[in-house]
Amino acid sequence: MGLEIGLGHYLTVAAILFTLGVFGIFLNRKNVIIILMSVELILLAVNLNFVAFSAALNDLQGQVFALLILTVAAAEAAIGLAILVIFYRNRGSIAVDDVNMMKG
Amino acid sequence: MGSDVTSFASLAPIFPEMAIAIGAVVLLLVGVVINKERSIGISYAAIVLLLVVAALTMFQGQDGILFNGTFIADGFSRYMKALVLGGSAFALMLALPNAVEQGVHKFEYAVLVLLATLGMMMMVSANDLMTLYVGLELQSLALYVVAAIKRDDSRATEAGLKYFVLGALSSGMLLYGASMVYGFTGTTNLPAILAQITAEGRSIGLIFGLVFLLAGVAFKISAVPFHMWTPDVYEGAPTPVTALFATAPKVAAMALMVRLVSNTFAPIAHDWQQILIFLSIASMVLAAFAAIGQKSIKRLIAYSSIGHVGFALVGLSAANQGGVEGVAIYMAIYVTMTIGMFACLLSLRTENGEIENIEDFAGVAQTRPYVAAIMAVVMFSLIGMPPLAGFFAKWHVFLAAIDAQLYLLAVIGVLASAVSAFYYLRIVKLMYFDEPRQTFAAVPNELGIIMGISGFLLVTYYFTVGGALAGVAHMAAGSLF
Amino acid sequence: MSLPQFFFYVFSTIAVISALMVISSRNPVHSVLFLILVFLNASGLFLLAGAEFLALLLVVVYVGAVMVLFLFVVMMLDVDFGSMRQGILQYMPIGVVIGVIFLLELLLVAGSFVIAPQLGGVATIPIDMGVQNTRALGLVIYTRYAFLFEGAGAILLVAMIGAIVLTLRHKVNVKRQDPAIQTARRPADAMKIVKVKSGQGL
Amino acid sequence: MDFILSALDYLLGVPGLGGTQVGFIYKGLLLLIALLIFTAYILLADRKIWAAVQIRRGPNVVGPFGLLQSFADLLKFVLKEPVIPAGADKLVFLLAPFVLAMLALAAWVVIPIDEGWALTDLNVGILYLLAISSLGVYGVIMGGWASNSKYPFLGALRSAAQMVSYEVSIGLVIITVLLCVGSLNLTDIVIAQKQMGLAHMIGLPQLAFLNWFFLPLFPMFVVFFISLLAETNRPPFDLPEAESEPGCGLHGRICLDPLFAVHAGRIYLDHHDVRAHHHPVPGRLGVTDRPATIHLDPGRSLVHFEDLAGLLHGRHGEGLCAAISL
Repeated sequence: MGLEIGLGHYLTVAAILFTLGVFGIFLNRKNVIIILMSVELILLAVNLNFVAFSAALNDLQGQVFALLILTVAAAEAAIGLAILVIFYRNRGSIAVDDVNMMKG
Repeated sequence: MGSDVTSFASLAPIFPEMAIAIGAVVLLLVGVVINKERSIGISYAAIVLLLVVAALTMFQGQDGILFNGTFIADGFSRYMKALVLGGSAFALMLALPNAVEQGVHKFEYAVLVLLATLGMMMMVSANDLMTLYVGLELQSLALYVVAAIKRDDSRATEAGLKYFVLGALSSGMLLYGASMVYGFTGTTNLPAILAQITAEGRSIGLIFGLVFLLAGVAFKISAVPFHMWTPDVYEGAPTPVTALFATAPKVAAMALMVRLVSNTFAPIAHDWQQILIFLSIASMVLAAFAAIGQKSIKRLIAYSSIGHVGFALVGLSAANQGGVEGVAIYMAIYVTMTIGMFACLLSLRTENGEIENIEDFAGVAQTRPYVAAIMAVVMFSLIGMPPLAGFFAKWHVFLAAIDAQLYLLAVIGVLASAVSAFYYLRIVKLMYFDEPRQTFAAVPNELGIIMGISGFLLVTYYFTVGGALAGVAHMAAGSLF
Repeated sequence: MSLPQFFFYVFSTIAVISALMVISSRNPVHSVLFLILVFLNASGLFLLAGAEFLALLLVVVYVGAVMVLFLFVVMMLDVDFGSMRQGILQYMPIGVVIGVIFLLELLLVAGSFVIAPQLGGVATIPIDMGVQNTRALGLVIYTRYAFLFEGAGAILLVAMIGAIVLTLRHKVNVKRQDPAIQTARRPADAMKIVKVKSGQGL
Repeated sequence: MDFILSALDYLLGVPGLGGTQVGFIYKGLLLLIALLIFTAYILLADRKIWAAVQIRRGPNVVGPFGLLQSFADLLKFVLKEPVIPAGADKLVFLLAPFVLAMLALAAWVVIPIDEGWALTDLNVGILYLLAISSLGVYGVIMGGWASNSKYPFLGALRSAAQMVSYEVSIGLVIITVLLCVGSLNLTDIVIAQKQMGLAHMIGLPQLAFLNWFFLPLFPMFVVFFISLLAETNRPPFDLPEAESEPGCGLHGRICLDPLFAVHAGRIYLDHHDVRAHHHPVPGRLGVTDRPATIHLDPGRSLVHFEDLAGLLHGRHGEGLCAAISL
C-alpha cells in the first residue's frame, strides 16, 4: 500500500502520544483514572506505530498485532476499572496520594 | 495461507495448553453450577490437572512448531512449562487451608490461576512477538484480578491497583519495543527476526526496541529498577497469592527473557549483555541492603525474590549455554525454596491470624520444631550454604559468569550473597535463640507435606535429584543454541 | 500539499493537543471527552494509513464501549473534583525535562528509520491492493493466527470473570417480583370471610 | 493552490472548476433537506398513530390535519429562550445535542439512496454505521451529566446502559447479514438482496420484499427488531425514560432537535404540565404520547431506522417501510 505521508511523520505523532502517556502516569498525583487514561494513550501510540509500519512495509502482520492490542486493551480497561471501583469502595477516594497504605 | 494443522494428532505439541484451557473452562462451568460450600473441590481438581499436565509435558511432551510459527515446543519450553505448572499447582495447594480467611475460597480463584498458567505457558512457548504479548497479557490480567481477589480488604485492593497500573505501563513499554523491532526487522516472528538481524546487523531502532522489550520483561521478573511494585504487592496480596506471584509468573517471564536474549537477539549479545549486567548487579545489591531494614516478613520475601532474580540474571548475562543451563537450574531450585518458605509462613498461625512481622518468628523452634527446622533449611539454602540446593543454584550461574570472563559480576554476586546472609540468619536466630511470645495453631496436613517435600529436596539435592535436574537443564538449554 | 497530507496534519494536530488536554485537564470528565477526541482522530490517521478496518474498530470498540465505561466510572465515583489536582505543579519542572529528553530520543529513532535497511521484499503477509482490508485480515486471523485468536478469546474470558468476581455483589433483602406467583394467587389464599355479628366486632 | 482547487472540486463538483460530477456539497444538501422533511412527517405520523391507538385525535390544529405541527414545534424551539441550568457544565451541556444531531446525520453519509448515490460508498459501510450509532451514547450521557442534576443524570445512565447493551446484539445480527452477503459495503448488501432472494428465485421480482433478508434470517430479524425497540427506548423498553417516575428519567434532559441544536440546549422544564393538560388517557397508555415530541430524538431514531432499512431494502429508496421501527 505504501504511505502518502512519510513514515517518520507517523512515528513522530506516535512518539509524542507515547511521551504524553508516560508523562500522564508519572506526573499526575491526584487521580488514578487519569493514569488509566494515560495507559490507553500509550497503547494507542503503539497501535499507531504498528499501523504505520504495516503500511510502510506493505505487510499485514502489523495490523494483526494492532488488532490483538485493541482486544487486549479493552479487556485491560475493564479489569482496571473494576479494580479501581473496589479500591474506591474500600477507601472512598481515588486520589493517587491515597494509594499509600504500604510503604517501606 | 492456510493453517499447518492438518489433523488432531498434529496438534500434539500443544496438548498441554489445550488440556489447561479446556480444564479451566470446564471447571468454570462446574463452579458456577455447584454449591458454594463445595467450591474448594474446584481447587483440588485444578491441582490434579496441573500436576498431571506437568508430568506429561515433562516426560511425554512432543516438540514442534505449530500455527505458522507462532508457537514452539522444544526442550527448553517443556522444562520451563513443567516448572510453571508445578509452581502453580503448589501455590494453589498453599491456598487450601484457611481459604476463606485469605479470601481465596471462591472457585474463580482456581479458574483464574489456571488461565494465568495458560498465559504463562503461551509465554514460554512464544515463537512470535504476538504470542509473547498475548500470553503475557493473559497471565498479567488474571494476576491483577487475583491480587485484588480479597475485595473487601483495602490492602489487597491497593496491591491490585498498584500491580495493575505499573503492569499496564510495563506492557505498554514492551509493546512499544515490539513495534520498533517489528518496524526495523519487518517481521514479528522470532526466528525470522534472528535471521534478519544476522543478515542486516543492528540499527538504532532495533536496539531501542530491544531496550524497551527488556524493560517490559524486567518489570515482570521484578528486576531493579523495575521492582517498585514488588514489595507493596507482595505485602498487600493474600499470602497464598503472594506465593503464586513469587513462583510461576517469575519462571515464565524469566523463560521469556532467556528465549529473547539468548536466541532471538543472540547476534547482538554485546548490546543486551550490558543491560542485563546492570539489571543483575542492581537487583542483587539493592535487594541485599533494602531487605535488612524490613519488618514485614512478606516485604522481606519480596526483596529476597528481587535478589534471586538478580542472581539468575548473572547466569543469563554470561550469554553462553552454561549460563542458560544455570538459569534453568536456578529457577527450579528457587521455586522449591519459595514454596517451602511460604508453606512455613502459612503454617504459623496465632489466634490473630497469620503472622506478619519478622519478630513473630521468635521461639518457633520451641513450640513448632518441625516448621522451624524446615524454615532454617530454606533460609540456609537461600543464602547458598553447601551442600543445600541453593548453593548449587548459585554455583552454576557464577561458574557460567566466570566462563564468560565476567569476574566482577561474579564477585559482586558473592558479596551480595554474603550481605543477604545477614537477614536470612536473623530469622534463624529469632527462631532458635529467642523466647517464644505466642502460641501457634496446629499445622495443616497439606502444608506439612509441602514443607516436607521442599525440605527433603533442598537437603538431599546433591544426592537425589541434582544429577537428573542438571541433565534435563542441559538438554533444555541445548535446544536454544 | 495533497489532501491526505492536509488531513494527516489536521488529525495529528488535534490528536496531540487533545492528548495534552487529557493529562492536564482539571475535570476528569473533560479528560475522558478529550481522550475520545484523541481516539477519533487516531482513527482518521489509521484510515490514512490504509487500515480501514482497524480505524472503524477503534471507534466501535474504544469510543463506543471502553470510553463509555470510563465515563460511567468517572461520573459515578462521586469524587470532589474541585479539591483535586492541586499538587501537580510541584512535579512539573522535572517532569518536563525528563519528558523532553524522552521525546527527543524517540524522535531520533523515528528519524533513523530513513536510514534503516531496506526491507522491500521481506513482507511476511504482503498487502494485496485488490483485496479489501477487512477480508484480508479475516483471511489470516482465522487461519494463520488462529492460535492468537484463541488466546485473545481467553483474555476476554479472564476480563469477564475478573470484572464479575471483583465487583458483583448479590444484594440480600432485595424484594423481587414473581409474576407467576402473583397471577396464581387466588382469593382463597389471601382472604378470609368472617361473619361479624352486628354490635360486636371481632 | 492545487490543494484548494482539488478540495473545492471534490466538494462542489462545479464543472467550471474542472469537475464532472455532482459535488459532495450539493448531494449532501439535497439529502439533508429531504431527511429533515421526512423527519418532520415521521414525527407527525408517530404522534398520530399513537393518538389513534389511544382513541384521541392527536395534533390536528396547525395546518390541515395538523400537517404543519412539526414545523410549528420547530419554530417554538427556535424562538424560545434557551435555559441553561445554574451549575451546569456549559460547554458539555451545549455540545451534547450537537453531538447527537451530528451523529444522526453523519450516519447518512454511507446510505445508498440509489445506485451510485451514496455520499461516500465506503468499503466498510456497515462498520461505519455501527461506529456512528455506538457514539450516540455520548450525547445522552453528556447531556445527563452536564445538566448538573441527579435525575437527568440517572436517566441518562440508564438509557446509555441500555443502548450499549443492545448495540451488541444488533451488531451480532448484522454480522449474520454480512455472512450472507460477504461484503461490508451497503450498496453490495442491497444488491445482494436483489439477486439472491426468494422473489428472484420464484421469478416474481416485483415482490421485492420477499427478497429481503428478514425471510431467510427470520429469527435474527426478531432479535433485531426487539433490540431496535430497546435501543431507541420505545415501549416496552422505555424504562430509561421513566415517565411514570417522579424524576422522569431521561426526560429531564436536554431537548434534542437536530436542526436547532443550538437553541435546543435546555431542560424540558414544562414537560409535566404539558402532559397533565393534554393527556386524555392517564397512566401507562399516556406514557407513549409525548407532548412536544421533539425530545423523542428524531436523530437517534433515524440512525436505527436506517439500520433496519439496510437490512430490509429490496430496492433503493424504500427505507420508509422501515418506519415500523419507529
